[in-house]
Amino acid sequence: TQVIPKTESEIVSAIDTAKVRKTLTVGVDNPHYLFHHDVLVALDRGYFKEVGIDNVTIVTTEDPLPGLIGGSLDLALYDTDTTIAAGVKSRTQLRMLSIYLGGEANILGVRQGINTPQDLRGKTITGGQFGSRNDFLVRKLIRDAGMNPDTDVKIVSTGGQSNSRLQAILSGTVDGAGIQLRHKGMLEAQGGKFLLQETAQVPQVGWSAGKLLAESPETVAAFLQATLKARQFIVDPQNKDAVLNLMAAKGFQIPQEFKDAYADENAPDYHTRDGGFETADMDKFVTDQINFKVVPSGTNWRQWVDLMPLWRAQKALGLPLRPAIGGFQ
Amino acid sequence: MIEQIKVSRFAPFRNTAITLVNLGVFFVLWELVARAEVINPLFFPRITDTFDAMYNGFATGVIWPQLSHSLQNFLIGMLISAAIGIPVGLLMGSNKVADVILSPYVWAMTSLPRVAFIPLLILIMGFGNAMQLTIIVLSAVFPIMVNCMAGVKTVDPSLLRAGRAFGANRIQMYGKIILPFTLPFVISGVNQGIARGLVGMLIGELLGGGGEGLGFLLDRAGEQFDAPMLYATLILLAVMSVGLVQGMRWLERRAAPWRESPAR
Amino acid sequence: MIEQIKVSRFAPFRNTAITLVNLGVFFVLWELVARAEVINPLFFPRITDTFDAMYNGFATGVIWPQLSHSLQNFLIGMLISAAIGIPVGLLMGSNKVADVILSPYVWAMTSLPRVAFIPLLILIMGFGNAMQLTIIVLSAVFPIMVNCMAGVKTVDPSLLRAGRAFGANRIQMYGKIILPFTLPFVISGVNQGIARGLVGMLIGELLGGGGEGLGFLLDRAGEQFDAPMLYATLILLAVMSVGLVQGMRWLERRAAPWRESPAR
Amino acid sequence: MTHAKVQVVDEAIERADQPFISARHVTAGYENRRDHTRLIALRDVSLDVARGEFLAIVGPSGCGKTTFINMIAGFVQPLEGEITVDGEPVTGPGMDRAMVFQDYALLPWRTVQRNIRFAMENRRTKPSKAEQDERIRKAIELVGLTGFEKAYPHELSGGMRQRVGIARALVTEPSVLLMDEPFGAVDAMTREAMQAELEKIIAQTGQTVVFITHSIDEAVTLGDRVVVVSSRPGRIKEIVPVDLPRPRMDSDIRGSQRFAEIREHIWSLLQSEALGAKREHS
Amino acid sequence: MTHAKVQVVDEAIERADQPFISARHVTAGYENRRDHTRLIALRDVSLDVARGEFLAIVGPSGCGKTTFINMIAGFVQPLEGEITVDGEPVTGPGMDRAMVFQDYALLPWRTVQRNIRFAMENRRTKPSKAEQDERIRKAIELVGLTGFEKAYPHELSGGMRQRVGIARALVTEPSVLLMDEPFGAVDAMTREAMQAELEKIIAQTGQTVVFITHSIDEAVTLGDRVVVVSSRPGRIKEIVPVDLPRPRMDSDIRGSQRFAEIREHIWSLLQSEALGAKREHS
Ligand SMILES: Nc1ncnc2c1ncn2[C@@H]1O[C@H](COP(=O)(O)OP(=O)(O)OP(=O)(O)O)[C@@H](O)[C@H]1O
Ligand SMILES: Nc1ncnc2c1ncn2[C@@H]1O[C@H](COP(=O)(O)OP(=O)(O)OP(=O)(O)O)[C@@H](O)[C@H]1O
Ligand SMILES: [Mg+2]
Ligand SMILES: [Mg+2]
Repeated sequence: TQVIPKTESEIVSAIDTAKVRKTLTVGVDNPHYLFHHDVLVALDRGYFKEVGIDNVTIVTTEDPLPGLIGGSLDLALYDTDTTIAAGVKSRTQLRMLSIYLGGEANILGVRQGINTPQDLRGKTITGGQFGSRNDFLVRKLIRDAGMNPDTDVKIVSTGGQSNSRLQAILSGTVDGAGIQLRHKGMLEAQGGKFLLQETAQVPQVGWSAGKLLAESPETVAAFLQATLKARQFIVDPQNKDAVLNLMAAKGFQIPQEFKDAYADENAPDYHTRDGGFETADMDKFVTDQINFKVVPSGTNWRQWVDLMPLWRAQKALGLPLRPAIGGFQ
Repeated sequence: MIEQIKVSRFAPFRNTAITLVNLGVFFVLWELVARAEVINPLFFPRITDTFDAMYNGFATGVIWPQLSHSLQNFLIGMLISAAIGIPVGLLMGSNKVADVILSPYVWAMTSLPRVAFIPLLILIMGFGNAMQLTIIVLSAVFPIMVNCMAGVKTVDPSLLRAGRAFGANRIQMYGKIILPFTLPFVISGVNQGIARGLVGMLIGELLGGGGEGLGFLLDRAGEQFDAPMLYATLILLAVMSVGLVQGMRWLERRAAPWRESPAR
Repeated sequence: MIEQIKVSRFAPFRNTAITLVNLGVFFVLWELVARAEVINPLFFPRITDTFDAMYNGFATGVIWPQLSHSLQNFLIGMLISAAIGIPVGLLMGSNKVADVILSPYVWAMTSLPRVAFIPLLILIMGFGNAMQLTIIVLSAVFPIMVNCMAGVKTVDPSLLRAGRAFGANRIQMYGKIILPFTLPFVISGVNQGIARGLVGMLIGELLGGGGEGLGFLLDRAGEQFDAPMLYATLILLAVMSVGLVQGMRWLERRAAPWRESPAR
Repeated sequence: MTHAKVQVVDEAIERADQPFISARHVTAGYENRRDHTRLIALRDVSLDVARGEFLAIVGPSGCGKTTFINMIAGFVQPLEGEITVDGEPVTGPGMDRAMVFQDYALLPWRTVQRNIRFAMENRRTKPSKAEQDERIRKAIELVGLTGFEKAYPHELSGGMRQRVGIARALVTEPSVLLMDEPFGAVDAMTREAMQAELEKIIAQTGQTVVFITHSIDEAVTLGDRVVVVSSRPGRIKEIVPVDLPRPRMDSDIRGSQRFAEIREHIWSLLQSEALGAKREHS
Repeated sequence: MTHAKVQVVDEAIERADQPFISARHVTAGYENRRDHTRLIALRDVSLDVARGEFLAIVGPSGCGKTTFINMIAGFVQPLEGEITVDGEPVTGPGMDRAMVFQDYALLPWRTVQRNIRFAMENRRTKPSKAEQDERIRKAIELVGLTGFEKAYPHELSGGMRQRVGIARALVTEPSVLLMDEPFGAVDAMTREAMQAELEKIIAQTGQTVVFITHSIDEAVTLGDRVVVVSSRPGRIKEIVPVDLPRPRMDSDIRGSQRFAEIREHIWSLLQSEALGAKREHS
């Protein structure tokens, strides 16, 4: 059970580097450079050294949870809802620490020739696997556009991630699909466009930790502080080239379309700048996900987050505490 | 002189008995390991919970439609695979030129991951059952082919001569000499095909747009961290596969009683 | 009376010639289809672009480290698989009880999708090479096993008697009678193992977190919609598989010159 | 095929005095691809067999007898020379010739009955099912395997297997019977009984028989002529005509003076060839 | 194992007058699982073979000769009764007994040389490589296959294959030689030469031989006693002692009156059994 501080002054921002583990292995689920750059920038700019961490190894894996639970990963950047669910079901001390992607761009991309929502009637659309959140979101977009997703369009179930769905649009096997922001350029290059777009504050992806939190809370705090500091560097538009060059040097081949999306992707309402979130957004998100049966019903997400390390990092970087302490007492 | 012998009425059940004890022990061990939580229950549920999930799945009608969809597709896919794979494999085995020309493609297709072909397949065939069937066939047909091909090379040349001496034409040679001789290879190939076809079936159901079948069930269980349901589905798949394979072996025994010599 | 015969010096190259023409035609057709853009180039690049990507990949050192990582892992994995699969398979084939007890697990493991085991494996083994090797072995060992198992049943009982009559002990029986007799099954099993092991290797590299290997290359190419690179990787995989399989067939011919009877 | 047959019947009349089976300067051998050598099994063999003749072949083990009969059957092509049957060069097996194989070559997955049926079922114009059954029954009775119709080859003794092979060859009544040591694995008594049956059958059907045997007695008992082949590479050492009246089996001919003489003659011819299977290098 | 052997040697002296191989009320048969029947091949056979004796067995095809020799070899267990060799019940094959198989049972993946070596290489205490090579060379020469050391079985004629099987059995000089129609596929002359060799060898080594043959002449020429077996289910019809002096091969004994008498006697015994292989139902 976590100790919630009463006031900000109770929070110790300084890191006791003697208690910090020197090396860490962290997992991310996406090979896209956006999911690596906080850590790599922090490494490159020496932010980790400042807090006593010598090296951080990144493992890219579609599902970092077994690694996190098994102990081969110290921290993981992964879906908030899934992590909470895994925490509940695995009966381990798995906790969400901070939020990485706080905005959800719900986008329906369509192929060339579809210009208005009405053009979608009778067309084939996918949001991913039936019953998934993405599927739900696409249906919501259709509904919000004034159509009935069950009768006016034909929705099919597909596997894979956003890029599979983009592929499906480009190849013409579907006429529209829910896709990610970073695919905008590529879709437009092939004559398609973003037909429907909604953004919402959804704390969908963030850092989490398991054993490490119990064994060395100091290390967790140090990690968050260093990566959050890197985040401040990354979101400064002036540093775009420096970051992209660094990532290229690390072996990422970044297509022009992705480079062009840099500003959008790193916009504050999408790529959370302070690692925090609004409790109301989290309430809604978790409730949604309980409906999708991803999160077990009756889950109180507050038991599965540990915000102390985040608060310490925010305080150390001079950022306002978010979420506010008040919501947790 | 012929005597009637009595076979113990329980003899045929010996294997069943061993199997029951065997699986019993396995499941008990499973339960014990799961209860000890040596492995996190998120990834390794109790077998009791798993059977519970299976029972509920059937009781609430969640499983049956998916199972029946999968089973039907799978059987059709396997029939097509056998119908293509066996003759082509036998041909490749007996015809050097066919072998040299087809081999590279067959082996490439056998070893490339099926997932890599899905986008192309969807592109060409769209969503729907045809595409799922195609994946099953593409998965199962090559193992059958390569085993048949390997088998033909073992055919006793004496028997080929006997076949030719007694006027068997090309097709009769295949049907009456080569196929019976290679039967163990063919069956083993079909069994390998069953194994790979099942995986192909799952991939097709996962990526193929239908939102139906055991693959869909598996994916959803994974998504929802429903380990008991996930394992329940895996067990169903295993039962399906082992059942079909045993069926093939039974068929082989029926088709080749001459192999049951007392020497073994 | 023995005469020396002359074999045309070009005879051994006949197959090579056929293969070259064969692949040449294949690639030209590919190029034509791609140029006609019958299929979206995003999914079906020109073969010239593909070879370009491959050439560049090697020239810039992008491919080689990954290829070497994969190749090394794969060969080790295959050696382990053969070392386990062949003896266990032969045992299952000759020992009824071993068969009845192990069969369900072996067949279940042969047909369950390897992806399903990845979380459990990562949980237990963490990331790293051990885990990737394990996936390769888990993929390759069962096809080898089941083919060996099927093969043993075909061994000529006369030869088993000869073996026993001349004092072969159990191990010698396996090594000197059963294995040579079942060699075609074993080789075919290993070839099936190669095919499945390759897929296992990719899965391990894809999901195993190494960020290395052809699987990683494939994944990245897919992510970046780099169709030429994707197909270049697939071609490399195909070459790897076909090369290994041909190697096995060559080995089989060396090991079993007695099968090359002029009757065939 | 049917057309060709009609022709054969027509021409048969004209060619009655022509040899039915004819080998002209035939040399045969086997290539060894491992060390690029060729083993010559038979060298420059010329031989004619008349229609309806019973030709026995004797010779040391490994001298090329099976190779020769395989050439008539169409399994092996001569390296040099030509073999014709009824005027046509042999290019492959044909339904006019049936063979009893030295190694039996039974289909292990077929019962005795179905192995014998195999000889009939592949023809384009085949006897009715009832006719087939009847013929099979007779053939099985002939070789003394009644009661074993449904047994598989692996359930039979060596001699019983060999007899299935004989029944299979006899059941179609082919115009040429090629028999490669057909009675090698049966006991003396059964052998005699089967020799008698064979003699009776061919007296009725007028079949042409090429018969390899290791028993000089058998060769003399059954053959119109006995070909004595020398050690490898096999050459014809002598063709011994057997001028004994038929039927020979039921009579006392085998006790006769002439029989003993012929036998002695062949014996002495072979004497010099025995154990001559050493591999010669040329 | 070694211990047991020492014992055998010790006891051998005491047991010199005991039968070496002994069958007591042996019944043997094969189960047919398809129709749940059992075919009785041999019924109630009792027989003793003395140490160093040459026992020939003749009988109609399918009467159970191979089954009997397989029991001595330890491949087949009797349904009733017991077989002992040197006082020990036979429970499986042993290195004291070597067999020439009716179907040769050569390993197709081994050359002639390596097939013969197979008989020696599995022993715990085996001859040195040089000694092995020498023995193999001699055995190959003995059976007249010099020049074919490196040939594979499929490159040999039927008779040549059979001789490889003989060489393989002889090469280890086992105390019991079980020979199932060993000369069935070789020509008359080779057969004689090999009979002579065999007689010479066993005169030197004192081996005990159980020898199945279809040739009555051969049985009388080689055997100390000839067992005549009746049609299936095989029973011992008579055991005919052959009271002819040795060596028989090089002498004119086969032209002698006594030889002819014994031969006639066995012949008449068999006469009533010929083609008696009909399946009897009891
Ligand atoms: N398939 C083969 N490959 C190579 N050599 C062969 C093959 N078949 C036979 N030979 C060789 O050809 C020669 C003649 O063989 P063939 O079988 O014709 O002899 P045979 O007269 O029938 O002998 P036997 O009486 O022992 O059956 C032998 O030296 C044998 O080694
Ligand atoms: N494996 C088997 N399964 C069933 N029946 C068998 C088997 N082996 C032999 N028999 C039967 O047993 C009987 C005796 O066979 P066996 O081989 O002992 O005869 P044999 O005296 O050696 O004959 P031959 O002289 O023809 O070799 C035969 O009727 C045969 O059908
Ligand atoms: Mg021959
Ligand atoms: Mg026998």
